[in-house]
Amino acid sequence: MEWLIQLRQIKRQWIYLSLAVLVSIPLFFKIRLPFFVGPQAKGLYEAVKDLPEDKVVLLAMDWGAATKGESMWQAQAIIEHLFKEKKPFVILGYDIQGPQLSEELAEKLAKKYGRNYGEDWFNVGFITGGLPLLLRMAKNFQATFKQDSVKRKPLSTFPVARRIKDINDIGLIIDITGSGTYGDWITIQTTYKVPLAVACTAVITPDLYPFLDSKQLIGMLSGLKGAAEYEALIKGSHRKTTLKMMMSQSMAHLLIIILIVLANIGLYIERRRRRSG
Amino acid sequence: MRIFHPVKDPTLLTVYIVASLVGSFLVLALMHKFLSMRAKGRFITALTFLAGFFYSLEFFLPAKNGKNFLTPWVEPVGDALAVIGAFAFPLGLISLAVVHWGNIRRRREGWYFSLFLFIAMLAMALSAFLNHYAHLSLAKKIYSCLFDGLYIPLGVAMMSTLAFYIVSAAYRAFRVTNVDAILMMGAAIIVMLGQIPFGMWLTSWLPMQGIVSSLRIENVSNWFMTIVNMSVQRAIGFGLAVGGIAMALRVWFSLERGMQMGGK
Amino acid sequence: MVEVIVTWLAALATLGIYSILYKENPIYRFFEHLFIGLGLGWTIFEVWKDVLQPKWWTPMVVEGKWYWIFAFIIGSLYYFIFSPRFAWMARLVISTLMGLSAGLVFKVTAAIYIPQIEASFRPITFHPSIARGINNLLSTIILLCVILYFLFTVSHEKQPLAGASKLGRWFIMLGLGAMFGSTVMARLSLFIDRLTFLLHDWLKVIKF
Amino acid sequence: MEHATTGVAILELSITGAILFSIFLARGGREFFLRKIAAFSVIDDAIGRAVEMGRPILFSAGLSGLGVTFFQALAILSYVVRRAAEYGVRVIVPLFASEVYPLTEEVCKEAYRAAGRLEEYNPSDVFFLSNDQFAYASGVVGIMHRERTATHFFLGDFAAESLILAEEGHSVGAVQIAGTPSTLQLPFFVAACDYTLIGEEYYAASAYVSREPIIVGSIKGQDLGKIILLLLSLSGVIGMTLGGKIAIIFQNLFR
Repeated sequence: MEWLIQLRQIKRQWIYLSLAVLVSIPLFFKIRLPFFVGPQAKGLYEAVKDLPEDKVVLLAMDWGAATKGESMWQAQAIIEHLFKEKKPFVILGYDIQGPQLSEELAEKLAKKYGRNYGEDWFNVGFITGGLPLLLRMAKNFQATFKQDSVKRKPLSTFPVARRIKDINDIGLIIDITGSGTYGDWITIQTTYKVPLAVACTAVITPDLYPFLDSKQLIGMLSGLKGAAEYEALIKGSHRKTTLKMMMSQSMAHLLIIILIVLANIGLYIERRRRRSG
Repeated sequence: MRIFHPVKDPTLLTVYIVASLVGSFLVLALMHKFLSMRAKGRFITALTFLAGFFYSLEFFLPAKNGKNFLTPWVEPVGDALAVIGAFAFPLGLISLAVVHWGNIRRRREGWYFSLFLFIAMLAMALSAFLNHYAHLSLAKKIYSCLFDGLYIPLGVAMMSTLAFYIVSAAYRAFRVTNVDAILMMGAAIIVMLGQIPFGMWLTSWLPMQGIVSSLRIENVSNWFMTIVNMSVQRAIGFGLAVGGIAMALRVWFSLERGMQMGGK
Repeated sequence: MVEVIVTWLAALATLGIYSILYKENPIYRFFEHLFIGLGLGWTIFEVWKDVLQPKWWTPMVVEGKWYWIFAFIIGSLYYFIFSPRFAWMARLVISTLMGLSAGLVFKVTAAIYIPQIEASFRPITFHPSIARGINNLLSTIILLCVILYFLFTVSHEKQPLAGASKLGRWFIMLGLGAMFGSTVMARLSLFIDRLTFLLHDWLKVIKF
Repeated sequence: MEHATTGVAILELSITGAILFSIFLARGGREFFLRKIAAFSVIDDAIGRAVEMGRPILFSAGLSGLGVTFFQALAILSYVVRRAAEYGVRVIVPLFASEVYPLTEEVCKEAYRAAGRLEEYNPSDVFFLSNDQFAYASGVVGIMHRERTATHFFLGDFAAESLILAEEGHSVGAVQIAGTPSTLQLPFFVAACDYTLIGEEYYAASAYVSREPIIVGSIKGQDLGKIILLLLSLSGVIGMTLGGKIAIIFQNLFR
C-alpha cells in the first residue's frame, strides 16, 4: 500500500521522462488509438466535393513560419484534395510567407497528380489593403491583380485565372490562418453568400464556434487534429505522418489524465489511512 | 513655425545642434543651482500631471474627420518615446555588464559563463552589423550560424519545455482537495478530452443532432470554452478595465507613495 | 555545409536547454548565458537598425531636422540616475514618461474592453433556438456573479452577496480549468515539433 | 477606435469621476472597509520566510513595459523592498524592458531610503536581463537555481513563459505569489503558484499592502466603476431582450 501513497509524489523527472518516451513511441511504431473524424472536417470535405464545375476555390494563406507546425499540414491536405478532385483554385494571403510556402507545397504535390501551374491553379501572392481590397476583388477580380506572383505575368495568360471575373465565379473560400484574419472573409461571406470554411490553429478554435453555430462557416479544421482528420478523409499522402503526430498528442493527453487519477488515488488512500490510523 | 524647418546646409546644422546642446546645458545648470530640492520636486510632479493630458485629451477631444489639434503630434511623440527608450537601452546594458563584469573580475564561481555571455554578444552584434551593412560573406555565414543555428532554436527549445511543465503542473494542481481544485480539474479534463480524437471517440455513439448531441464531449468542451470561459474572461476584463484606469489616475496625480518622483 | 552546422548547433542547443528538466547544470548554464548574450547582441543591432537610425539619426543628420538632438539630450538625462546630486534630472525624464503612458490608458481600455461590453448585450430570447436563450441567460448570470466576486469594499459575509460571490469564484475556476485544458494541445505540439526535428532532421532515424 | 465616441467618453469619464470622487472622500478622512483577500495577507509571511532562511527574494515583473501594469508591479516592489531592507534581505529584480530600468532603480533606492538603510543598497540587485521573452525566462530560471531564492513574486504582464517561471520556481522550493492582468496566464499561475491575485485583485494590491487611505479610496472608486459596468451590461441584456428600437439603441451605444 505504501507505494500507492507515493503515487501523489512522483518526482517530476520521471514524469518528464515518461512524457518524452510516450510522445516518441507513435513516431517509431504503428500505434492505433481510436481515431474519429469530426463533423466540421467533413463539412469542408463535402463542400470541396460538391463544388460546381464552373466555379473556382479561393485559398487565403494567412499563415507564416510561426504557425507552420499546424497551418502547413492543413494547407498541404487541402491542396492535395483539390488536386485529387481536379478543382481549380487561386492562392493569395495577408501574410508575406503564406502564399510562398503554399506555392512550394503545391508544386511538390502537382508532380504527383500531374497538375500544371496556370491550368489547375495560380497564385497572386501577398496582398495588402485588407477588406477594401477584398471588396474590390469581389467586384472585378482581373483589375485588382495586375500579375501573378510566380511567373510575374498578367492574369490573362493563365486559363484558370481567366475564369474568375468576379466573386460569382468563386464557389468556395478556405482561410488557412494563424491569427484573426477570418473576420474579413466572414464579411465577404455575409455580403456575397459565398460558402466559407476556416482552417485555424488550435488556439483560435473557440472564437470560431459562434460562426459555425450561425452557419456562416460550413466547415473548420482545428489545429493539427483538423489536418490529420482531413488527411484521413482524402486518404492523402501525409495521412500517416499527421496521424502519428495526433497519436503522440493523444498519448500525452492520456498521460496527463492518468497522472491526475493516480495522484488522487494516492491522496484518497493516504487520507483514509490518516482517518482510520 | 519657421524655426523648426529642416536645415540642409551641414555647417548651419551643426551650429543649431551645438546651440541646442549648450542651451539645454545652461538651462539645466541654472535649474540645478537656483531651484531648491522642494521646488524641483514640485516641478517634476507638475510635469507628470501635464504629461498625462497629452494622450487622454487627444483621445477624448472631438475629432473632425479623424483629427483634432493634438492628433498630428501622436506619431512624432510616439517616435520620440521610442528613441528616448532606445537611449535607455545602453543604460540597461551597462547594468547587466556591471553584474557580469563583477563576476569575471572577482573570479566568482562560474565567472567564465559571464565571459561567454560577452563573447556571444559581441559576436552576434558584429556579425549582424557586418552582414547587414558591409555584406561580407564570412559575416553572413557566422551570422547564419549564430542566428539560425543558435538564437532561434534556443528560443523554440525553451518554449517547447512548456509541454513538460504543463504536465507536471496539471499533475500537482488537479487534486481533489477543495472545491476550487475540483472544478478546475473537471473543466480541464473535459476540454482536454474534447480535443483529442480518442476523447471524441468516447462519445461518438451519441447522435449528431438533437438535444442529446449536446452531451458529445466536443460539444460539452466547446460549451465550456464559448459560454463559461468567455463570460468569466469578460467579467475579469471589466474589472481590469476599471483597475487599469484607477492605477493610471493614481500615477497621473502622483498618489502612489513609492513612485513619487517629485518626492513627498 | 552551413546547413549541416546549423542543424547540429540547433540540436545541441535544444538538448542543452532540455537538460534543465533534469536539474540545473553547467551545460544549461552555458546555453543560458549564450542565449542572453546572443539576444543582447541582436538587440544592439536591432535598436540601431530599426529605431535609432531611421527615427533619429537619419532625420537629424540627413534630413536636417536639427531639433531631434533634444531626444538625445532627454535620453542622456537617464544617465544621471546614479549621482545623488543630479538624480533629479533623471527623475524629470522618468516622471514625464510615466505621466504620458498613464494618459494612454483611456485609449487602450476603450480599444480592448468596449467591444467586450457591447458583446455582453445578449438577448435572452428562446424563440429562434432554446439553447441560445439558455446560454445567453447563463453567461449573463456568470458575468453578474464574477463581477460581484471582485467587489473589495463590501463585506462578503452577508447573503445574497456571499452566495453570488462564491458562485462567481466557482465559475472563475471552471473558466480557468477550461482555458488550461484548451492550451495543452498547443504546448504539446511545440515539443512534438522539436522531437520530429531531432529525430527526422538531425538523427534521421524516422522518415515521413 | 482612434477617438472616443460620445458613448465611450461618457462611460470612461463617469468611471474616472467615481474614482476621483472616492479619492476626494478618502482625502477628507472617510474610512472604507476592505474585505480580506488571502494572497495579500501572505505577502508579509512570504518576506518573513526569506528572512528566516537568509536567502534572497526574486521579483519579476514579466514582460511589462512602461505602462499601468508595470506601475502597479512597482508599487508592490517598493513595499517588498522596503520590508526586506528592514531585515537585510536582498531583492533580485531582473528586468525585461530596458526602458523601465531607470524607474525601477530609482524606486528600489527610495525604498531603501524609506527603510533608513540607504547605505546598504546594492544597485546591482536591479538589472536589465534580456528583452527576448524566452532568453529572459531562461535567465530568471538560472538565477532561481543559483541564488537559491526563497520567495518569488511574479507581478506584471506575462505571456507563455509564465509557466516556465512558476514550475521551475516550485522545483526550487520557493513560496510563490503571482498576479497578472494577462488572463490567459491565470490558469498556469493558479495551478503552479502558492497564491495568485486574480484579475482586478492585481490592481487592488497596493491598497491592501500600503493601507493608505487615498489608495483605499481609489479601490472604492474601482468598485463603483464595476457597478457602473455591471448595470450597463444588465440594461443592455434587458434592452436586447425587449428588442425593437431599444435594442437598436444599445447596439449603437458606442458607435
